Amino acid sequence: MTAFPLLDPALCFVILTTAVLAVAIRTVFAAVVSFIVFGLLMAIAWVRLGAVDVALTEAAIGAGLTGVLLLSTVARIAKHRADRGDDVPILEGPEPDPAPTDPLPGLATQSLAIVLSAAVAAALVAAVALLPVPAPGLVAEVGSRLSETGVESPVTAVLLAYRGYDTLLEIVVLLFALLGVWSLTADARWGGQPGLRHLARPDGVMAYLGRLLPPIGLLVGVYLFWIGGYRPGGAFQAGTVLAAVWLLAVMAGLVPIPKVSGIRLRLALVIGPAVFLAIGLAGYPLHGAFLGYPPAIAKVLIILIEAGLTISIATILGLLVAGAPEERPS
Amino acid sequence: MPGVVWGPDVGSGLLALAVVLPVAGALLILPLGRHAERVPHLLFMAGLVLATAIAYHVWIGGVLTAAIGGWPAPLGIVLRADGLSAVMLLTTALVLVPVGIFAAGEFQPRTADGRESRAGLLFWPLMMGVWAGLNGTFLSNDLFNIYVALELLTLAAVPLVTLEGKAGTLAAALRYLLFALLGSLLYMLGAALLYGTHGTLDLTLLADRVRDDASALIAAALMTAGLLAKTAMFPLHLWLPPAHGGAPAAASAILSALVVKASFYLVVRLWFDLFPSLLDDTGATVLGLFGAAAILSGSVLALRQARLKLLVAYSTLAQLGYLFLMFPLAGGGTEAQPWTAGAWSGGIFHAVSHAFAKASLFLGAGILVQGIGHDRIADLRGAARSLPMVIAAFGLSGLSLMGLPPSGGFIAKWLLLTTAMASGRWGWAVVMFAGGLLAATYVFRVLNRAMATPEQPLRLVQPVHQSRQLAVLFLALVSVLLGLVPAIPFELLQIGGGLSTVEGFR
Amino acid sequence: MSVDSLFTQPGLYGVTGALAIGIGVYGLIVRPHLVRKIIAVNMVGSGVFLLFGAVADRAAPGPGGDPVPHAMIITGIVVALSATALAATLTLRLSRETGRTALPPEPEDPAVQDKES
Amino acid sequence: MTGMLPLLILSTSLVPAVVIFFLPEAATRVRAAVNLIGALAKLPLVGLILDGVAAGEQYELRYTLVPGLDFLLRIDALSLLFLSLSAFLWLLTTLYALAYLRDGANQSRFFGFFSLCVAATTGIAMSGSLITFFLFYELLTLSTWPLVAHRGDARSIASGSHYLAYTLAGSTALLLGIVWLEGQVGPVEFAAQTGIAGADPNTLRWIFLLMVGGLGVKAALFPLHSWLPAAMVAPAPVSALLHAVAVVKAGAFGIVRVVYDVFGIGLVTDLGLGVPLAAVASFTIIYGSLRALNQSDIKRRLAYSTVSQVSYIILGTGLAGPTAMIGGLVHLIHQGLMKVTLFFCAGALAETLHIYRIQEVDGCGRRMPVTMLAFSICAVGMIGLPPVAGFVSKWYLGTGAIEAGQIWVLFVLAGSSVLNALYFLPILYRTWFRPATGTWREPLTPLPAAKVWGLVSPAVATAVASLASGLLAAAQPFSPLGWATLIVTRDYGP
Repeated sequence: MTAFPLLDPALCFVILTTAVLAVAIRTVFAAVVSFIVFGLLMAIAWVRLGAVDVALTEAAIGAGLTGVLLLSTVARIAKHRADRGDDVPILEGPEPDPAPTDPLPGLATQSLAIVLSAAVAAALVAAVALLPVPAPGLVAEVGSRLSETGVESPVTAVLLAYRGYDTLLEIVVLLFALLGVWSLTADARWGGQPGLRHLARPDGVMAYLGRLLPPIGLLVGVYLFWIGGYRPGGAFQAGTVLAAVWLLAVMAGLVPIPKVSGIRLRLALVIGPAVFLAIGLAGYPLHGAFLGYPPAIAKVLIILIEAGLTISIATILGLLVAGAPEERPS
Repeated sequence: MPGVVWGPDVGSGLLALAVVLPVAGALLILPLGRHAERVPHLLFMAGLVLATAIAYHVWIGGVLTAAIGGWPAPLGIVLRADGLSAVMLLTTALVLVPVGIFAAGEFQPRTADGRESRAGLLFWPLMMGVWAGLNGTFLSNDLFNIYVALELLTLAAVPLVTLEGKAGTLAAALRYLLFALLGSLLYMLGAALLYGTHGTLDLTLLADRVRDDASALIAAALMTAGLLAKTAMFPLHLWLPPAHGGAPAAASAILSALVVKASFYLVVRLWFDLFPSLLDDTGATVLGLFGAAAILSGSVLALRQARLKLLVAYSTLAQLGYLFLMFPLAGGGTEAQPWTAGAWSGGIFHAVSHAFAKASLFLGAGILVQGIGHDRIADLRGAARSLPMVIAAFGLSGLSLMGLPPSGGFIAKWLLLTTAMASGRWGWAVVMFAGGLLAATYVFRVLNRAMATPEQPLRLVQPVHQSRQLAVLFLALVSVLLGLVPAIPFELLQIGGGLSTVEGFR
Repeated sequence: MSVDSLFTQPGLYGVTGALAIGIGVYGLIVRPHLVRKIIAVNMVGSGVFLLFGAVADRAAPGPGGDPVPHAMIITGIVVALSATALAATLTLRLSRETGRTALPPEPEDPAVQDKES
Repeated sequence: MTGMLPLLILSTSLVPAVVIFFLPEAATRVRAAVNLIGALAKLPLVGLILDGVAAGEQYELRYTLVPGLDFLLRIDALSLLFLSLSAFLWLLTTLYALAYLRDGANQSRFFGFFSLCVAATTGIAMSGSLITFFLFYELLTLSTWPLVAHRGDARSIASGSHYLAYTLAGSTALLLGIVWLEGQVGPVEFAAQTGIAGADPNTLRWIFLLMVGGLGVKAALFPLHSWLPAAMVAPAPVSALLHAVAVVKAGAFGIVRVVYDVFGIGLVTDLGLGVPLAAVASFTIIYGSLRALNQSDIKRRLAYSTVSQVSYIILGTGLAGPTAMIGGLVHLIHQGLMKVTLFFCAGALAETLHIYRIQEVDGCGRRMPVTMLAFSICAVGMIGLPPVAGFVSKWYLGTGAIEAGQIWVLFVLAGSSVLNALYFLPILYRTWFRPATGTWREPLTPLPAAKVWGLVSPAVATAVASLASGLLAAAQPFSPLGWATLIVTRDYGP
């Protein structure tokens, strides 16, 4: 079915190799890097499976943001260690696994783990083999009612119309992850700025990139947001790009990171879900159901929701990476 | 035609509001910040009214369904409320109101010097998140949507554990989070396999399409394993006590009373509504044995705790065990029993009365910590004198744990026991009796201390506001009342229940 | 059971997903370092999504595919990120407070009494 | 109205209990008033029903908890036997307790649980089904515990735990029996047995053993009795409650119900369970008396005496002939009246003169003549001498044994009477015929008159009642004997 009969097996092999590496490799830092590579390869796999939307999300969020988060975690742990006097270099340094304080599980646990994971994998392989052959799916249903949603991209239709309720809960989940991260602030620092500081020297590469990239990123973000209605793309991908741009600008020292107690920041956090909720409620009188869109204005409503979501997603993702406030409020 | 989406009546339109309300609450509280003081309580009250209204509509009109956005399944997501959902919804709302009143004494969005308080503010949206997750789980008829609701529940619940900023709770919270995440992923995996086989994730549609074959069994096993981990069912249970025992009292109450019940609820839904033909004797027995092991090990561990909050947390493990006895016992009644669905109703009843009793116990422990400065059981002498309402509530809630009348726990145990004896399944009855006696031992171990006269009169280190004590007593009284007026909740429960709730599995 | 179905394109990715899940479960149990546990959970997640995606691809092979699972997977990836962010922050805090980057082998009394910060 | 009366009677004890829990500690007068109003209101209600049941009226209140689990209050003649006893003694015990506990600590808690105990007893008496019985039986177990542990010192707490360990284990056995039975035949109501005889005889024997064993804990049947002597550390009003008004009586009453109304006399005889039950009761009678002999603490001696005396009721039940049944049932009342008097007096001795041991009573007959006269009347009655009530019980039991062809029971009765005499007569001798040796201590300040009245008059009242029950035994149907005869001839006659 493809011009590269060996491409898929090779890709799968590399994916699994990086997976094994991420688990088996000696240092935590290397494990994180392996995982990021694993994520990027997964994105390619998604393209191979014809799911470009998923591929974009996986690259931006699954590999990109997750990777940044994990890297910064490893770096900050190393910094704590260094602050305590355990002489560990910050980024490149091999954070040994286990660290001196961390116990390894016994042989019994290890063998149990092997048996268990092998059993799960085997059961799953069997389950895949058992799947019925004319495969059922909802392709036809999605297509047949696409016109009622006003959007052309089937994935966007699912995300914001057919299963918009999932997406509403999803953005709320994202918001609660941020609240969870914030809840780990020390009391004295509440109300201060999130932990990210600008690391760049004013004349360094970082600052240069920080000045160069934001306008481009902004453009890409807006494009992704707009294109979502027709082709792969949409609020989540756009939000991720905007968040990245914002973080870059912060790290370059171009814009200050806002305090967590700022009202504008709070409003930016809730605007997406709030608009979503409001339009959802408007569905009762307009279309007789929660989240019901009258076909005539469905497209407008969806764009409104996406606009709100993009703002909130960008803000939340950026702040998630920035972490809990570490500066005292002035 | 998407025009007709109000469903058969107004009741269906209310379903989505049960999730909208708490979500809107969280969205409101965040920007309001330190001005948000009264918002949560109003929302809790509104939630109680809403849950009552939904239960009422289920009561008079039977099962409610609502297709969100007017998109029917399998394309869209359908909300569905039967008797079981309504009871869970109502339980949640009724626990949240007193817990909210209790928590107001501890979590004030505004600090004494007028600034915004971290824990005081964040507690409230997190509660709203838990609430939305619970309601979302109870009402959704779509397996993937339930996954999202469960994740919302987890991500709102875990930060509650560490909210007081105590270092000791961090490891507990992480362990909780990892178990919960793995659990949801296993659940999701099962759902993916079901989609691949049947092309839908709607529970009602799936129930018609699922056949008794190996792939369904693999899916069911994965989902069950994931949900057991989230419910803290033996042998995946040890994450629970440190997390529930270390959280602030109001959070512990919600976690132990409600959050673990959400995944239990799903296990019930899966087996009774989706896979009834799939569970054979062996499977049901395995689930029952997990339950039995949880009852015995949880009770014994509870006995050995030195701190009250940990004792109460371990008792949760034991009490969750009873719920899983409904699987081997389902359908065990004989002609002689006039009650239908004895074991099933008994299990659910146990979950509900345990919710009230356990919330009361955790809040009571919180008051003890506040009032006498600690919760070491050995040093509780004189507590019955200084905080009589709290100790009385402890005793009343203890009734439900022990399964003694009058309490909801007794009715639950009665239903389970008669079913066990009617079908000649002695072993399960013996486990329940042993669990009851062990529970009596740990409950009275605490009461004995509290009743004893101290050498010096016990002085409160900090006064305890009357309203907080009343909240504790209220919850305890509800758990007792469930044993006196169980007829209405019992009948409500039966609405929309599948045949398997009455006849058991194949 | 049809073993042949494993050698189609979706079958191949389905098996890859299954194996990634197995590897993740193993890592989750065996690796004590919390960052590695987080990676392991994420790997299980990716495996689950890949398996789901492979399943979806069978319904409509080629570009496009079944959009419903795709939308769900996108949601799943965002949810996974949310959980990762929380777990990472908890790990960070644990490391700062206790110097540990692993969970104690047995769940213990959170010792809230003695270590109030 | 016939359904409301049982509820009203229940609430005369239940409402005061709830109200008292919420009264502040200092509200002494209000507390006393609430308590007494409840107790006083109960008597005319019981009288009304007594009259109605004598005339053949039915009183029933049914309320479905869940399908198949009915809360059922139904008053029959047997209920009333226990109900009127507990109502009458509640009033007197309350008066006594108010005097006894003046100035004590935790009074709201005490009187709240006290009333709750009586409410539970009332419920037990009126229960119309096994499950309703169990409900109140457990309420009784739990509400008695804080009373036993009331003082809060190490001994009280320990005896409270002792009490709980036994009674909760007993309840477990009872519940197992109930659940097993209802698992076989569905819900069981008293006096409406049809299906039970069809079940497997061996299963039924096991169920009987579990139920009687479970109930036997509270009835202090050997070897399940040891909690009762241990519980005498509790204040005297609590002892009165345990020994006469509520707890052991509830156990004995439960056994009567199980034999008469769950299994039925015929089935119990067919299964060969009656004689073994009588044998265990007989053994307990002798054993309790022997143990009482070598107790030097007055309350402990009385406690072992209860172990012995309560088994008379069970003996009469086990013998299953009509006359023996009458003897057993009437002893439920008689033992209650006499034993409560003895405990009232023992408490009065302890409060007034700090007398706890038998050696210390020398000559106190002259110091406290009224109290000791009451004590003596009831001690004589316990021995079984006419004209006090105890004689009537023993007479009926004896003739009933002959009627049932169990001659050996006569030896048990005779032996027990001799033993009773051996442990009661020395006390009476010391009281009346020994000179005061000054072992007791006069209180530094004389007790307030109200307290003295409160301690003495209830004892006098119950002593008079014991005497009257013996003298007026023939008065039909409202003497205890008359009522017991009514029960047996009307409801359980052949």
